[in-house]
Amino acid sequence: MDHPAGTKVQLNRDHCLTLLREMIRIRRFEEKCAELYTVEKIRGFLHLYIGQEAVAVGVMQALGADDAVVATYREHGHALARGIPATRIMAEMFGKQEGCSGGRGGSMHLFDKANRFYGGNAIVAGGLPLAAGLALADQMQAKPGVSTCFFGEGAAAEGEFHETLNLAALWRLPVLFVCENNLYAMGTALGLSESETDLAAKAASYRIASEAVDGMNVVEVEAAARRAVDSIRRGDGPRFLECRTYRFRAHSMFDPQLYRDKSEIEIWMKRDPIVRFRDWALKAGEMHDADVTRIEADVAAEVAQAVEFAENGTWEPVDTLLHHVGAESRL
Amino acid sequence: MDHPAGTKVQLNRDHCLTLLREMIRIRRFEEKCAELYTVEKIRGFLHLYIGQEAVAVGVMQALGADDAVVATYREHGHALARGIPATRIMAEMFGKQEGCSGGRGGSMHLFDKANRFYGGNAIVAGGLPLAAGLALADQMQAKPGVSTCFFGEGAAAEGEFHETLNLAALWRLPVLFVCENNLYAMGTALGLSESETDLAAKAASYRIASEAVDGMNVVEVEAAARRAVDSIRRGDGPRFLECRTYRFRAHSMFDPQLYRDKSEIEIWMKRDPIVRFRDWALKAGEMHDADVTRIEADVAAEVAQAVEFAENGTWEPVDTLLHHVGAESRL
Amino acid sequence: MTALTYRDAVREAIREAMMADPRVFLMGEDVGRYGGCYAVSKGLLEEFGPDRIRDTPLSESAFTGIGMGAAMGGMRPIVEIMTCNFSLLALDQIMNNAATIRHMSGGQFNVPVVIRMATGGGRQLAAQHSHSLEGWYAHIPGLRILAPATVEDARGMLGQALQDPDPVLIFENALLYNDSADVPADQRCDIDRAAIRREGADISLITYGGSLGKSLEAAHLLDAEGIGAEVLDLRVLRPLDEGAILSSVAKTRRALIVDEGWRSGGISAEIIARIVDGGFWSLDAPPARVCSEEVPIPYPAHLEEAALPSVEKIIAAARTVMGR
Amino acid sequence: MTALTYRDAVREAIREAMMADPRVFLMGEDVGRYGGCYAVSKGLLEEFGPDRIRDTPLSESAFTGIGMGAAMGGMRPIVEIMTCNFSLLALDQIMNNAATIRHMSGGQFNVPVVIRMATGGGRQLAAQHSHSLEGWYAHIPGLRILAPATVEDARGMLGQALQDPDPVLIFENALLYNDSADVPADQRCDIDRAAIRREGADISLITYGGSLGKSLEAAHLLDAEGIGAEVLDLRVLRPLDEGAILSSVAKTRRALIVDEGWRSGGISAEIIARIVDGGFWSLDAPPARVCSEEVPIPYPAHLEEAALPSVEKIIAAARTVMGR
Ligand SMILES: Cc1ncc(C[n+]2csc(CCOP(=O)(O)OP(=O)(O)O)c2C)c(N)n1
Ligand SMILES: Cc1ncc(C[n+]2csc(CCOP(=O)(O)OP(=O)(O)O)c2C)c(N)n1
Ligand SMILES: [Mg+2]
Ligand SMILES: [Mg+2]
Repeated sequence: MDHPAGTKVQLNRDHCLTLLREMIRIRRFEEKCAELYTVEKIRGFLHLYIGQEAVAVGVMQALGADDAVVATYREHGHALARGIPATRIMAEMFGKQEGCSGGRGGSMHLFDKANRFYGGNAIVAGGLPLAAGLALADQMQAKPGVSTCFFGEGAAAEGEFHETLNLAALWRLPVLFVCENNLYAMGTALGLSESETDLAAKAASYRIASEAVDGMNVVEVEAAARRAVDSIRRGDGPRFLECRTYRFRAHSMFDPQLYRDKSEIEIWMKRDPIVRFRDWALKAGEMHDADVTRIEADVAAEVAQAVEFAENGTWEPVDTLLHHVGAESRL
Repeated sequence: MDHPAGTKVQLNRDHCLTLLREMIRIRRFEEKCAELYTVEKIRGFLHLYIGQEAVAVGVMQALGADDAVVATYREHGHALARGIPATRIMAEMFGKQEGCSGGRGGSMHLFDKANRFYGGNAIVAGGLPLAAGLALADQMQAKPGVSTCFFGEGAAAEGEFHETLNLAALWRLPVLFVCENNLYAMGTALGLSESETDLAAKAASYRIASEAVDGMNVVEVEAAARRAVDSIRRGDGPRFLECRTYRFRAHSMFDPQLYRDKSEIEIWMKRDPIVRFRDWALKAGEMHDADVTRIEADVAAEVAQAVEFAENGTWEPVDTLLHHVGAESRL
Repeated sequence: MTALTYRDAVREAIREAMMADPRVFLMGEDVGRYGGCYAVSKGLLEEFGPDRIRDTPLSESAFTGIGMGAAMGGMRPIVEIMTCNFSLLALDQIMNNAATIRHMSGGQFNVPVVIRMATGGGRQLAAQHSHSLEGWYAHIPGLRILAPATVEDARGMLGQALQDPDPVLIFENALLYNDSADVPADQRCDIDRAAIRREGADISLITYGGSLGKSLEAAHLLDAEGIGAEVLDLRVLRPLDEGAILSSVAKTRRALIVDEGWRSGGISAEIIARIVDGGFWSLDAPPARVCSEEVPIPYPAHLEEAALPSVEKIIAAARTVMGR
Repeated sequence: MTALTYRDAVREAIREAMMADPRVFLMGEDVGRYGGCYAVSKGLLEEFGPDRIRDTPLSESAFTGIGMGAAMGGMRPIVEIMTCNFSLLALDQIMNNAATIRHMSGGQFNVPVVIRMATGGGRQLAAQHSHSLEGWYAHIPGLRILAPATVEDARGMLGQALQDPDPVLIFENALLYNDSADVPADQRCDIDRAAIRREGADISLITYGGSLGKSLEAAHLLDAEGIGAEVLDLRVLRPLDEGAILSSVAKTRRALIVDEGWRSGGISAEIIARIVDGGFWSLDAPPARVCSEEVPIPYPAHLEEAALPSVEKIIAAARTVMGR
């Protein structure tokens, strides 16, 4: 993790290039995933993050190596932005041994110890207690870490959301709840699942300070995440960050999207976080067309290399099927 | 059920006598239960309601025969106030066939179809979804019923509380949530279990209108319950009523009460809902000493009769052990 | 006779029940606008409206309990839990309420709710999305557990379940949704008995749900080896149709259980225990079983396949039981 | 040697672990100020303070998951779920996370959490407070399930469980808390093997937890009838010590399982399946079982007694297995 933690966004050229590159990495990586899914290299469920890149990238800027990250089944972007090599993520999507979860997890279960990346959890809201527990461990061991938990707005209806927010606030745990409000949980619009659609009001009901930001604006996300992480590290207890965003693609590869209009998608696509940030940075003179071209070229190479790595990866032999159920030492 | 529903408390002599009698019935019934527990006529867990009588009695005044009631394991008071005969409740506590649950349920599982009394639920917060479901059935069938759910403040930490309040508000279900805040969940004080101890603020976070009342004042409880029920019947959706109360006895018969001071109990006992209401009514001239004496005598007779009924009750034969697992018609 | 997919059969069953009885409604995550996560309920929202096709929030415990409460209040709800993997969140309501209220109330109240959910592995959905829990649920007194393995049962069981005065859980193996078959127009269906799907004299393959197809295929191949395999589809996992199990085994004197649940403590063990209890002296060999390996289901196809029952494993195990 | 109650033994085990390892802490409902709902943790709050003896709100799912997260974060939490009846609320965390994270992460992460809970009936607590779910939990790969039946195991198993790199669930039958016995000061304890609690040549009574005492008493009475009953205490319900089961039955050629879980689909069935699989040809009679009747536990003493295993039922079943 080479993202220096600190309280303010330093919008210099280097940082702008980083933000753009990270978002483009996610976008191109996932575009490739969608392709690979149609040719059945990637199987199972595949949930694309396209459209939401600014959230993972913005928040990760505020985190350091000691912080823990817990994400959902829609976590390729978080894994990439957290620093897990694209090669190992792609190999995981292929189910190869060289994958970041040894091939056992697939798209929904990316894990990486080196980056304190605790999944890839495919039960909605199931990751929240884990994140709070990681935070409790840090608190009890007087470690400085902030545990960051990403989840969709759909998770707010689950009992585990309620129980965890209460406990986190009660015990002042160093945990950052990042709610990626993309307006839909599969096909269910927020207004059909919540009597109170203002998620910040929900957080407030646990006495958790919250902020809602434009999740299509990477700088705004980063700034808010830095404020939140800073406050948490000072010992002020958990924070809640709502990022208002949108997924451009279907929920998963099986979704005919009966529940939303094309026009709504188009409106949101005009706010594409990558295009917006790139155009701003170009205009502001923080980068030039050549930079963008170079980033695209680098990323294309990185993705190609990831695919090659995955293709060249090996299948775990069937004999070891029963591994990873318990510690080998206990067999 | 002979409690006429309506929006205002009619504090005439008759009604005052009813309120006092109902509270005294609960008190004396339970004092007898405690005695019977020590001689092992009543077994299992026994959770006394003593101190909280004003809540059940006050709320029940606002309900009619078509309304449904869901309560917890601390439900003798609710069962009595709802109109289940003391005889059948006591027989249930003894485990006799003549009990209101046929003897199968015991103290924690009083049920009565005639009074739409749906338990006696011993899983904390487990009754909330049931109450919301009963309300949904009424709503879908365009029936006028209000489903009333009693629970302790400890239930507010459970995920089912959160999920149910949200759904009830989202679907505008005709359900009245009555939270009996007696400050402790077993030995855990509210401040040790909730980051936000204002329960009304919790309800508000689901956009549920709420009111907090002195749960030691039966008239205040009744008035608030009538307002709430009235609003629900008008179709305004669920309401939340917090009744601030106190249990004078231990959580159950096994509790050494290490977690609270005697002095705290004493302070609350000065606010005894029965004494307070009786003294007020006497002073206001709504009743006379002779009325109180007569009520006490009637209740003593009723309790004695209940015990006799229970004593004379019969044990279900062991051959029918497997009854009531599924419909007999399906065996 | 009409050719239907398993998916369409479930949808038709829901439609028919909703048309016949105004008390019936469907509730669950994404049953409405999304059209059902397996497209089972596609079109029903348009047909019946949002009051009777109710999208719910992600609140498995509450909406399952609400379905139960509504059932007690006079409705006949069909609660859809998207998959059995998520049903763990509703298990308190199911075990502590649905399964006990009749009993605790001394028979005064019953809970005529139907809870449907998808089950099973085989689609590379990995460890949290591949459970087969129907056999495990069958441990709980007070519930009836159905596992429709054929299009006909997918079409017929739901209506019967809605007639039942007590809670019925229906587990639909998600791999079956695309199966297609002719279904007689006015079929009769029970939710009490197992069904012999193939007769045979040498060994009983006892199975249900997603493993029926594999067992039939194995039986077909075993035939070529001169092994006559009878295939018994349990259909109802609770209460088990012990009579059917015992009479098949009384005939064949050999049994192999095929079950997608994990081996230890699965319903496969219960079937063996019943056979041993009721037919020990007539057995020519110990009953055996082919189950899922005791591992959370892995993502890669080859490992998942190795973890689940397969035609090859069934054949190999059948040969062993036959002493070949 | 010190005489201890089972309750004190658990408390001593917690104390010892907390003194030996600063990473160990206890969390659960009413473990602190109340002193534990079975008084197991009484005094520990005063000794270790509220940071390490943590009262939790009524939030079974969250605090169990938090315990698991804390375990991954380097702590060694003991999560107390008051009783197994309430553990259903935490089952998603247990089955979908605790049991799968090692696997899903390809072995990178492990969850060294210990989850304790009371279990069992026999105290007239009726249908929602009398479950015996330990055998049912034993179906889940990735968990180790312990059932200490003796004061010595109550004293010894917890420390071993805390050494285990994977999630361990300990089920304490609440009727045992008042049992008292001498416990050797520096006992050694494993959490892998079953233990023969009484030798016998004629029949194996295979049991665990709250049914051990009943089985021993039955064995004693059977002795007078000339039936030598061996009593095997399983101790560990997952993974089962199959070797111990098979070698006892190889000797006695007859088996009776005594299990407080419901009969159908209980761990009793699994034990029978293992015996049949590994020892079919050496059996002189079909293995039998005494389990709880398939009914939610009723409140009245006589019905509850009739629903649970009893010494009389064990004796009667043993006679049947012996052909008497
Ligand atoms: C407990 C649970 N219930 C249902 C599902 C099926 N499911 C997977 S994703 C999803 C929608 C979640 O929406 P949201 O939390 O908003 O996240 P998003 O997919 O929008 O990123 C559902 C219903 C699940 N995985 N877990
Ligand atoms: C889900 C669940 N967890 C734990 C318990 C054990 N328990 C029974 S009552 C109780 C305290 C409940 O407190 P509260 O809701 O405030 O109600 P009160 O007893 O004060 O009336 C607890 C922890 C339970 N019955 N159900
Ligand atoms: Mg969403
Ligand atoms: Mg309370």
